[in-house]
Amino acid sequence: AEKVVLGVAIPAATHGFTGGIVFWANQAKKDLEKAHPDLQVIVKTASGAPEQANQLQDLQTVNKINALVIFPFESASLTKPVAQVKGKGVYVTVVDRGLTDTSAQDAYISGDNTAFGKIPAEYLAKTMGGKGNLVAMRGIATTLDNERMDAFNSVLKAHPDMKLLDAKYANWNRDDAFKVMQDYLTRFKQIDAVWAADDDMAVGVLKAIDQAKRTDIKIVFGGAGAKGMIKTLMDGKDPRIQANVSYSPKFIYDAIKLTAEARLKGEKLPATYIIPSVLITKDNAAQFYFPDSPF
Amino acid sequence: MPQEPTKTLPTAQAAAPWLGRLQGLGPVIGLVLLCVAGTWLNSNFATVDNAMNVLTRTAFIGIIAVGMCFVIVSGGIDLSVGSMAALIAGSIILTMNALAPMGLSPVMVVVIGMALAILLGAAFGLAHGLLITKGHIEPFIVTLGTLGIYRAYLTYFSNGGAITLDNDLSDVYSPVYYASLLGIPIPVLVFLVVALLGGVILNRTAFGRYVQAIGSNEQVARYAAVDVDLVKILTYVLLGVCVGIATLLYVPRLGSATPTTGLLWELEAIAAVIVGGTSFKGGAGSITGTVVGAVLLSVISNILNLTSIISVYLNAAVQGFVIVGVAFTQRGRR
Amino acid sequence: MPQEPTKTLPTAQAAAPWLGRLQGLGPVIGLVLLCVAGTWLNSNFATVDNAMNVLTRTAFIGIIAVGMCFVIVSGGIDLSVGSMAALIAGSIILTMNALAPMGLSPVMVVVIGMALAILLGAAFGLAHGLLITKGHIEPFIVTLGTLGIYRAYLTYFSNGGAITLDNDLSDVYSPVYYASLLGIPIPVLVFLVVALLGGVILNRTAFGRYVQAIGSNEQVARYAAVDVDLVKILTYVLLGVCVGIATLLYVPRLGSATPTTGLLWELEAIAAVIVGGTSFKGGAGSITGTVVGAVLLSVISNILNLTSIISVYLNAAVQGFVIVGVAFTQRGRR
Amino acid sequence: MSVDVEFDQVVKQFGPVQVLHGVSFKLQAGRTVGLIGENGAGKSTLMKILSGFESISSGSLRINGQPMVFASSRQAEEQGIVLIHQEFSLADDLTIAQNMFLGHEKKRGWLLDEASMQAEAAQAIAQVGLQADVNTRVRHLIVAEKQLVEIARALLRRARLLIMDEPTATLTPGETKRLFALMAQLKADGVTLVYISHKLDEVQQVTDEVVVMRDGQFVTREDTAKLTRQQMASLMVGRELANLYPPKAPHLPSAKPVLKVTGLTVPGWAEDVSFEVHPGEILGFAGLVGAGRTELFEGLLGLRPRSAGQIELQGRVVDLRSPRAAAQQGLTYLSEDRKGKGLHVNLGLRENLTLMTLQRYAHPLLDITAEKAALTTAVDDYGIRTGSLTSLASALSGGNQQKLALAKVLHPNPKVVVLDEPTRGVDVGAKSDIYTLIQRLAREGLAVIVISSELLELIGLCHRVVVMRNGRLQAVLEENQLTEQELITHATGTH
Ligand SMILES: Nc1ncnc2c1ncn2[C@@H]1O[C@H](COP(=O)(O)OP(=O)(O)OP(=O)(O)O)[C@@H](O)[C@H]1O
Ligand SMILES: Nc1ncnc2c1ncn2[C@@H]1O[C@H](COP(=O)(O)OP(=O)(O)OP(=O)(O)O)[C@@H](O)[C@H]1O
Ligand SMILES: [Mg+2]
Ligand SMILES: [Mg+2]
Repeated sequence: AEKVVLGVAIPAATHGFTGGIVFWANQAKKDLEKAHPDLQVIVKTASGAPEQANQLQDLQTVNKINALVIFPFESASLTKPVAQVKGKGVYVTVVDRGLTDTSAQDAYISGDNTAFGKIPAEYLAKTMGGKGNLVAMRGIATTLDNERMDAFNSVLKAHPDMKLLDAKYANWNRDDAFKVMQDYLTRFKQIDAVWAADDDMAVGVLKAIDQAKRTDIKIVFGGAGAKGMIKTLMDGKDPRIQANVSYSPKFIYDAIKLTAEARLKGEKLPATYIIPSVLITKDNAAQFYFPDSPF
Repeated sequence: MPQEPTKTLPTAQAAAPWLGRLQGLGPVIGLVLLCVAGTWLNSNFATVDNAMNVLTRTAFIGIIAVGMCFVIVSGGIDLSVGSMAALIAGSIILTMNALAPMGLSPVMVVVIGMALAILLGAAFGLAHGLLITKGHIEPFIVTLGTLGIYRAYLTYFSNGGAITLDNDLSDVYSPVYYASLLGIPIPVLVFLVVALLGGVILNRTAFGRYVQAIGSNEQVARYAAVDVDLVKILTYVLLGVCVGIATLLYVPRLGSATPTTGLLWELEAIAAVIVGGTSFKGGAGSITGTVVGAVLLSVISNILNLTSIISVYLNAAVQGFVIVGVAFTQRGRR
Repeated sequence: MPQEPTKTLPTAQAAAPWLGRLQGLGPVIGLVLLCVAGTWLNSNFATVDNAMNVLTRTAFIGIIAVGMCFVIVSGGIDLSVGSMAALIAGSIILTMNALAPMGLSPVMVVVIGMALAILLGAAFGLAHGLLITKGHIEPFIVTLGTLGIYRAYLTYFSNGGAITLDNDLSDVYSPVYYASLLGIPIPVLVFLVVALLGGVILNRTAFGRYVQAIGSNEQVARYAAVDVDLVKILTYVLLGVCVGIATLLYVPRLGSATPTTGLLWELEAIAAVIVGGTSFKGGAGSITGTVVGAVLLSVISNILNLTSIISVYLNAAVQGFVIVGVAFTQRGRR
Repeated sequence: MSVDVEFDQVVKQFGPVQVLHGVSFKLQAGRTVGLIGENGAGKSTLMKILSGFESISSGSLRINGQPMVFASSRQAEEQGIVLIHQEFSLADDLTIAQNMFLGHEKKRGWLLDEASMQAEAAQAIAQVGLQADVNTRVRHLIVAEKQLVEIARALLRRARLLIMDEPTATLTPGETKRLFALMAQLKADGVTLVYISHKLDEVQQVTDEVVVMRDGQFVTREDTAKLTRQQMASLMVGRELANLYPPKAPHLPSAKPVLKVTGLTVPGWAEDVSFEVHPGEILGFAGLVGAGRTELFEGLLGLRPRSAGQIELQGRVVDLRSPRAAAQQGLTYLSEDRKGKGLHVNLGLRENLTLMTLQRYAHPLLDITAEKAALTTAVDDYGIRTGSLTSLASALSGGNQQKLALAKVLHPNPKVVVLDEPTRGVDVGAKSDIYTLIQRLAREGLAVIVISSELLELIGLCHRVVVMRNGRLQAVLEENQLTEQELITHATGTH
């Protein structure tokens, strides 16, 4: 078969989740290149949309890739650059953040951002009996963050007694989450649960609550299933950590593997493949625990 | 005192420019070395396609850096250019999208959008200039403030997500970025023109001379009948216009503006200027150096993209080492 | 000609310090106004708890800003402090984790970690100082380079994820951040001590005097037989030590270092110094102003967190307006 | 305890430019030596080498018979050698006291002993006759005050060899007299003094012997008593000098005033000052340090706020808000503060020369060739000695910088020019050239206002002299009234 040169374009490791992405991409490169001598995998990380567009160009013109797996930094911004690459005959698999024009891709593999917002909201509604005070953390202003927030809000609409007191940006960053939570605690005397929306942010939230010695918060719901949080959940070490929602960066590994193996055989992938986000609780936590991953 | 003029004159004249030229070559030498390394690491580096790719993507930062060079030479600084670019991009996309259904031809709409980009840039620059000169506020503070303001308004307009150009407009607009003239991509041509103009303005016009005089010693310039405030304001307007031009080239590339558009461009633009041999303290600077600096910075990341010898985590470290290394080759310039 | 001296001199002299003091009050007035606004917007603002929260979280940036003040007054700049803090945090956590199983008492391990933080800070500062003075490279370039280098190495060490302190060490270490002495949190106390020391060093020691002289006119300082290179190196070392101290207070807070640790701290620290009334050009500066500047910046975001009157998207805009506004109250200082 | 110095074949090169070509002579301990020579002769350079501010390229320096190489000024100071710089070396952001002790701070333990430094500084500035608070920032001082601070600072160092490079260039007779008294006292204490000046009368008055330098070479030494001023001048210049002051241009009283100032008040500095100047007239301004002459004109130019007054230029009432507006109306101003306000020392000669007239060279691109031609002409006209036409202004000697500054403000062909201390630090030969030039320009119809602390210069040059005291106009003296006595008594208010 024809030699496959597979480019992988992903965001640079700036927080836990993207750290995991980079880890799993490199892991895939290692495993797959060993298994398939006809395969070359080239991993590129970008710290912004324009940089990622540059990398696509470089992968195409210079590295002469014939397959691409891209985790777009931004959906809208990368649609055109990806379309350009596809136009040159490269097989394109888009991961996680869908392009605004689906004709620019051959296959789409993604996590489920709607579920990422919906599952926590439903879980909180259920365990809190449909009422109580909530605060939420937001990530960095992006379409993805909006999708999650909208999904969360839409569930809350059905539960008028669940009050979302405020939702501020904490940039998927532990420190910012710590500060925002401190100020929430100053401001709101009764908080029943926190939707931290990301396990990195959950770390900061927990520390802030501990510091204030507040006992009113019964649940802190993170997200994405970082290994530290999963471990805590498995061991039942923190009563506030009762559940999580899966959104494993490992899907980049799967996407690379699926694409590489399909291309080596000259096959195509199904147009869309959604890796479902599921609720993680103590019972199924072990399934989501990857001690070797940095995330 | 004509009787005994300057006997050392010939030697001095011969030597000084030569020495100056050698030192000015610091970044050029750095760039050449990098290109050699690039070719050695990946034979595809030295292709026309790759060169054009690199130059095209340098165009944005490069054009902004040309404007930044004026501001820095005059003794100022502008931290807001990245946010300004983002806000301009957002604003013109919104405007074009709003105009599209009003019966204007798409070409007309795009032209209006492009003109608006330049106008907005000039207006923002004017605001900076006025706050700095008439408001007597440090440029660092003014532009640190507007950095936050511009980006916040973009985030607000985009509701935290992306502002995307309508598809048919996008098709009309996209040649501005993707087309070539005589084999040279439009952004590269524009970059070239801006750099040439910048060089001429800085070195061959009264305004450029005033900019240098002000950066060298503002007080002396004032006593020498230079309208210091006006010249300073104009440097910021000029930079704003450059940001506008860069943005109008940028929009057709990605067709959207998001809260992360233009993030850290200010650092890249300032770095291009300083790596190009202009002093952070103002007074003297070179547009050629700035252009070389901008190209050098994108060549570094281009080479990193072309090779995989180094852990992806360490990309930034390689860039850091190269920047310091290049600076070292031209050390002790002042 | 002693018989009739200069009649205007006394007035001029009497006026100057008084005026100077009034202008120096700019940031203080800004801070007071903000606090009034804060109290009015949310009654919880003016509580001891909230004040302590704000001061504690200001401590990191504040401590770094004190060191940054020296560097800026001497005419330099350091863009790398945020990355440096991150790398120091990562390094000491890795070291402590490695030492823990070797039979040392946890307290001992933590003490070693803390000492290492300061040592590393000093070493990084020394490297900057040497590159700048002996290598004759612009501070902007040196620290732009190391900014990338430090953060890249942290990312490399952490594999892009988090480096987390062992749990039992964390328990031993955490009082350094969370404990209080006489009702005042340790970080606030340390901040106070650092600021006081900084003030004394800048205004009451020969070193501080040299720092000001160099920033005001390097050539003059050199003529006055000041060891300019040594003093400059020491300012960077001092800043490095401040970063080390800030980091050793920071680590017990979350017990981890990630690639986002310390992101943009450099901008915040520089902004604190400049908002506090120190000139970006060097020569003169105030530690009190710097402290007020740092507190002011965190009060702004504290108030924004305590209220919801403004769209979250516009937070940065509010900060921008307040920064420019405060600067306006103290305009024309030089 | 005094210091004995011997220069042996001292050579100094700045890059390719050699400025000292093997200078050899001895300075005897305990004597006061006048060091004279044209601008750019190498006086300052030689003295910077002696005091450790510049390195020696080749040759040697012996102190009390011992060969010495100073790596820094501190090492020279350890030998008791102290230099008062021709160009100020004060940090603007520091106070008088802080500057005076910079690098030599007094400490109590780790901390600075501010109180005792301030006390000593206050004493030292009182000694030189400066009445100011030692906590004033140097930024707020006028040039003469800065000069006094420089002198006072040197006194604090307890020098055994004190070199003064043009210490009186900006001082008025009063301060100068006081300085001479101080020098006499130092000499009596056994201090060796080197006195560099272009004011030959002063050299004659205070020195025991004179050393002449020309073109980086030692020319001769002679007992001062054996030389007339005329001879000194000829030795310096290497040719016979005609009268220093050329004949005055004929005064045209009939012409309408080109500048008429009525009731000008610059708050805090000058009050209700009225005067006028006619085309072809040279109008002097005399006064003591602090009389407010500089500030009056800075107010006139809009550099300081004016509270009252009317300005008429060429018959039209104008509102000058900046030097730019003034230049457009045909009025230019040469500042007394060469480094701070007069010249861009970090820019080239050409850029400096044409800065005020760039419009003339912009079509719209600057005609660099024409600029170069203008520089060549100016270098000839004003006798600017430079190693290279492409060098920076900072590479010029003090006097040559002054000539360049002068050339710059005259380059726009103004109708009225205000020259504040125009010959500060300029050698006699060049001075006479400048005077000739001023007379020529006056003959061509230029109105010249000369602010000067050198009374003889005002007398030799001007048609009329305005005397100011404490910010007020004290008297206007006509040509036939111009004597030193008359000027001094009006300036001090003892008329
Ligand atoms: N840093 C420098 N670089 C190049 N040339 C210099 C430098 N400093 C001085 N020169 C040159 O050295 C020569 C001697 O200068 P110096 O200052 O010693 O003259 P001077 O005798 O003190 O003159 P003046 O009476 O005008 O003060 C001048 O021609 C000057 O241009
Ligand atoms: N910025 C300032 N702050 C305080 N006092 C000042 C300032 N500038 C000048 N002065 C004082 O104002 C007075 C007038 O100074 P001015 O420079 O006008 O004198 P002058 O007549 O020009 O003297 P010179 O002969 O030195 O030119 C002096 O007493 C001086 O000390
Ligand atoms: Mg001299
Ligand atoms: Mg004066």
